Amino acid sequence: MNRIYMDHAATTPVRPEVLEAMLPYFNTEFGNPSSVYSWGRSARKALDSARDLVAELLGASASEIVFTAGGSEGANMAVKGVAWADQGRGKHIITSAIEHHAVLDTVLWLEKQGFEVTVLPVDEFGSVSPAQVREALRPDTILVSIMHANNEVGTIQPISEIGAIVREHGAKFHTDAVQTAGVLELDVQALNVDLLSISAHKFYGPKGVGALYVRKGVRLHPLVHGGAQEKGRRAGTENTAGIVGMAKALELAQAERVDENARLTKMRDRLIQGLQKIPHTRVNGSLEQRLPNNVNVCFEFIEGESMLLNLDLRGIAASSGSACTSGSLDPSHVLLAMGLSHEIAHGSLRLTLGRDNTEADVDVVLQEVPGIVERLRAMSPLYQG
Amino acid sequence: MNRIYMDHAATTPVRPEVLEAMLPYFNTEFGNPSSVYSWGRSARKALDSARDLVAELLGASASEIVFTAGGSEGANMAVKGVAWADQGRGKHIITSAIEHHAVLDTVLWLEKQGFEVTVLPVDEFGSVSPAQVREALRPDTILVSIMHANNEVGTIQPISEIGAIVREHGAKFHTDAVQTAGVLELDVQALNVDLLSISAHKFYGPKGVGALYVRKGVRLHPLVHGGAQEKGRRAGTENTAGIVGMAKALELAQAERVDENARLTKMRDRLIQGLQKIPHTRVNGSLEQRLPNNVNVCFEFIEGESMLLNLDLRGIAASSGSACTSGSLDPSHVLLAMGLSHEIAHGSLRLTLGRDNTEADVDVVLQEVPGIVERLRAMSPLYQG
Amino acid sequence: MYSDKVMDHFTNPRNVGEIPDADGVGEVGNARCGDIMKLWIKVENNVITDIKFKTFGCGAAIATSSMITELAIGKTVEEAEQITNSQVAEALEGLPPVKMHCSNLAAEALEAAIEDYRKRTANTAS
Amino acid sequence: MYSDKVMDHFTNPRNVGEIPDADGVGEVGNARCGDIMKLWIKVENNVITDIKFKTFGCGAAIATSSMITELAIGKTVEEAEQITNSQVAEALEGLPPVKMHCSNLAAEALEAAIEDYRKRTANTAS
Ligand SMILES: Cc1ncc(COP(=O)(O)O)c(C=O)c1O
Ligand SMILES: Cc1ncc(COP(=O)(O)O)c(C=O)c1O
Repeated sequence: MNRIYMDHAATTPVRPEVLEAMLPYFNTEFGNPSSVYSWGRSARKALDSARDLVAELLGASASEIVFTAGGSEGANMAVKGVAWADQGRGKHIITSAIEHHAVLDTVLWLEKQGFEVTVLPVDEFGSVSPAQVREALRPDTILVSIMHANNEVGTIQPISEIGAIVREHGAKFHTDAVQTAGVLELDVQALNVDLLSISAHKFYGPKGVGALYVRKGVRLHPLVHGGAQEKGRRAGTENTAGIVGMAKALELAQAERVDENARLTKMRDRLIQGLQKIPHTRVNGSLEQRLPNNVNVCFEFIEGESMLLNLDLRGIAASSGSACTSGSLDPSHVLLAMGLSHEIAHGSLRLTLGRDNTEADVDVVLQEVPGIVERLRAMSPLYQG
Repeated sequence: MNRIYMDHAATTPVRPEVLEAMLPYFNTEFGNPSSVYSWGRSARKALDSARDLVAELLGASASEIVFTAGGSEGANMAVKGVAWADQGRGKHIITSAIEHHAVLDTVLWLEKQGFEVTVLPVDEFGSVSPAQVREALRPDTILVSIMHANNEVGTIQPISEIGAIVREHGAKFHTDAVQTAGVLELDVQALNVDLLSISAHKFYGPKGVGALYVRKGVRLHPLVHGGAQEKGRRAGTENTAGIVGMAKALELAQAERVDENARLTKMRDRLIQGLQKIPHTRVNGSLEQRLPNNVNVCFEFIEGESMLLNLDLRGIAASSGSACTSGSLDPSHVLLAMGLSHEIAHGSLRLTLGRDNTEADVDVVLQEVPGIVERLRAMSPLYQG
Repeated sequence: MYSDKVMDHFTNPRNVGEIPDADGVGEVGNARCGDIMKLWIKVENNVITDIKFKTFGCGAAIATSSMITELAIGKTVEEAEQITNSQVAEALEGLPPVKMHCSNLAAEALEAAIEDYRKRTANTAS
Repeated sequence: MYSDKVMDHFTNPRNVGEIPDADGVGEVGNARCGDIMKLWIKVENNVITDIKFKTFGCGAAIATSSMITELAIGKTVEEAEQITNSQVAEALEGLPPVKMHCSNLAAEALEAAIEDYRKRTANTAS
């Protein structure tokens, strides 16, 4: 059976070029970058080049890049780091209802520790409104965290506009760009952000490595205290191989993104159009402000996991809600925030395209899904035929 | 020039067997372990096996193992995690003056956030005394963190004894076992610890991955909030390749450690004896309770970095103080805590042996060091001949 | 994640459907939790002679529904009532911990159907 | 980490040693910070004709000591006084940021030696 992977928003395979770039740093150039001797110095050089490259790709300068262990750490570091550093100025934080749990749970934890939190609602397409951000800002607001594009429904947020509003007010602005790195143009100047987090495994780099952009002058308490690595902003012996891999992966993705996005958008739209032909189907998210690889639909009367299992039996890897929360009993907080009922939110299917997908894969999916939906509906006590 | 690496306490190369075990998880078995489809399930299986293996090697059960991004994160997670979870019971924390900065800086940060901290002194050999721990315990003590063996001078602490005292009192006990994993027997039951942190790159595993043992029933606030990974104790898509590599590396190290330690101890003792012949030389740390691979000496009247550079020019990689703090202007806090003067502490040399070292390497080092010391002393205004 | 037995019942669920002239019908769960089970039973001489289900839910919910119909058919009402959720889980060669609640649900659906049957017979008897 | 020039001056430091009958001696730094520099100068007709140093310190400390002796020799006392730490760092083709203070130290040591020389000549003059 030909296996089709359509869950690139969950994770991506490491590209061969990336793995090749990483290999020397496992056991040849393995030195600790903090050491003075030659092994250490060559590791340091690799780190420096990777930092320069990532900085350049984000429109930042090298000293503004902090390497992390992934998107969750980056978001935690940004949100907690600013909250702790600026709590003398105020204790109010603004975020949105459709953030990834890495931001949402962090903010809710801070709320329990004495911060005040405003969670902004979204419209039916999953968009945060800049006007609502403006209204929510208070004199004691120190931080706003709004994601660049949503991982479930693919809606792209008006980050640049929100950033300008937040800057005018004087609070710090973080965006979780985990889903957009390597896909959209990421220019921290144009985006008007103070902090931006990315995760390598979402753009064909290795798992367990990421980066946080921290604008010069933005104060941050470290999440991980200890050694002087990353200018004291994040302790721990640097994952040289992973960092080198991330830089390479981001470079490749940014170089190819325009052509690749065109290819993905075509497949995405064909999938959306094809799936919409199934009765009682709803497309989730914005059709205009949408990631080029994201398809998210709800088939009424059926539940997501049973659909995924059926797809898996046919060799198709997809997701329902986000992979991180699967295993939980709650339906997607994103779909609920967009106003869907629990019943419908439970029946979501997310297909996220990537480098390895072809139009033939789209054909297979469009061929398989209607039968699965029909079969599950026939089994559903909610479906009246 | 034949290069000799004698800085295994800073980091180690990834063993070929370990790299081989990791490779499939970069681009074949690359799925997100949280996903339901087959790619995700095989990643999940690999994670589960790695967790079982690490648990078994530590005498723990699988649910007590949390995967981290390294030793610093593990220490931060243990110390902050318990502090936040137990602050309702008390706000007093005990640690020692010779801890790695990952513990020390974390505790000092918590102090600024309103916790009370006792930093225990050590004796001239760098040992923490169980009696002093007992005296320092107060009704509001919630956590004690004492490292298993020191990374600079190699002194092994009486963890089991300290653990029994802390347990009797009812506080939680964390040990930073980053330097002992793969070297000493690590049995969390025998050690009487509640939390124990390790880091893969110190035992021939990859950088950027580690594990934290958390005894069943010990409550912990997460350091990284977000997804449900690691049973909600540490969010972030799992670094499957790294975790698989760590488990393999620990397994190999534990299997070989008795023979390897005998080999290393012989080389270590020959180095210590040989270097002691240089006049005005002091051996740091305990000669009895010492890691089998650690040599640490101070040559009076000269400074460490200039010695390291000279050694590097002769192809020998060594360290002075710890790699993490090199670049800083302060001498080792460990040597100062052991009562050395600033002047002498600046002149320390650490040689840490490993798998790739041979007796021939020891010969080269013993041949090169005396000349370097002599040359630098001739240049030193402190040396009177 | 799921045992072969679960996957077997998931891919080939036994006794799917409705019984229009059922003697008892039970429905448990709600869309909020993501699982709804509906069970129809036919009872003759106190023995469950036919049983059908419809389920909205995850793989485990479908498999436990299917399994409980197999366990219940041919049993007396009293015997069927004794079927516990752990028996359902066991018969499926185990369920992942997060899915154990689904076996609960199946047992409850059967109970509800039997209760409905009892109520109906009590009504006709009186 | 270090430029080739730094490594050159570190491995082959110029003018190491003492001048027993020096006209001025300067010592700066302390063991606490890990750097101590001592500089001896010989002055003839207001020109620095000989200069020697001894340094306890890191690679940068040794290289900056060596470099400042090269920069100072042959210069008049007034010219030598004008040597700034950034000139020392520049002459070494740069220093890592954490090591910039070492070039400070070298300039200060030369200043101290010149001051000592001035004091001595003032004493003999009076
Ligand atoms: C004793 C000790 N604890 C903690 C650490 C930190 O480990 P990592 O660099 O993997 O974060 C180290 C090594 O740097 C160490 O030697
Ligand atoms: C939008 C978003 N933010 C954060 C994360 C967390 O990234 P990681 O799993 O690398 O920690 C993810 C992916 O899981 C994501 O999609």
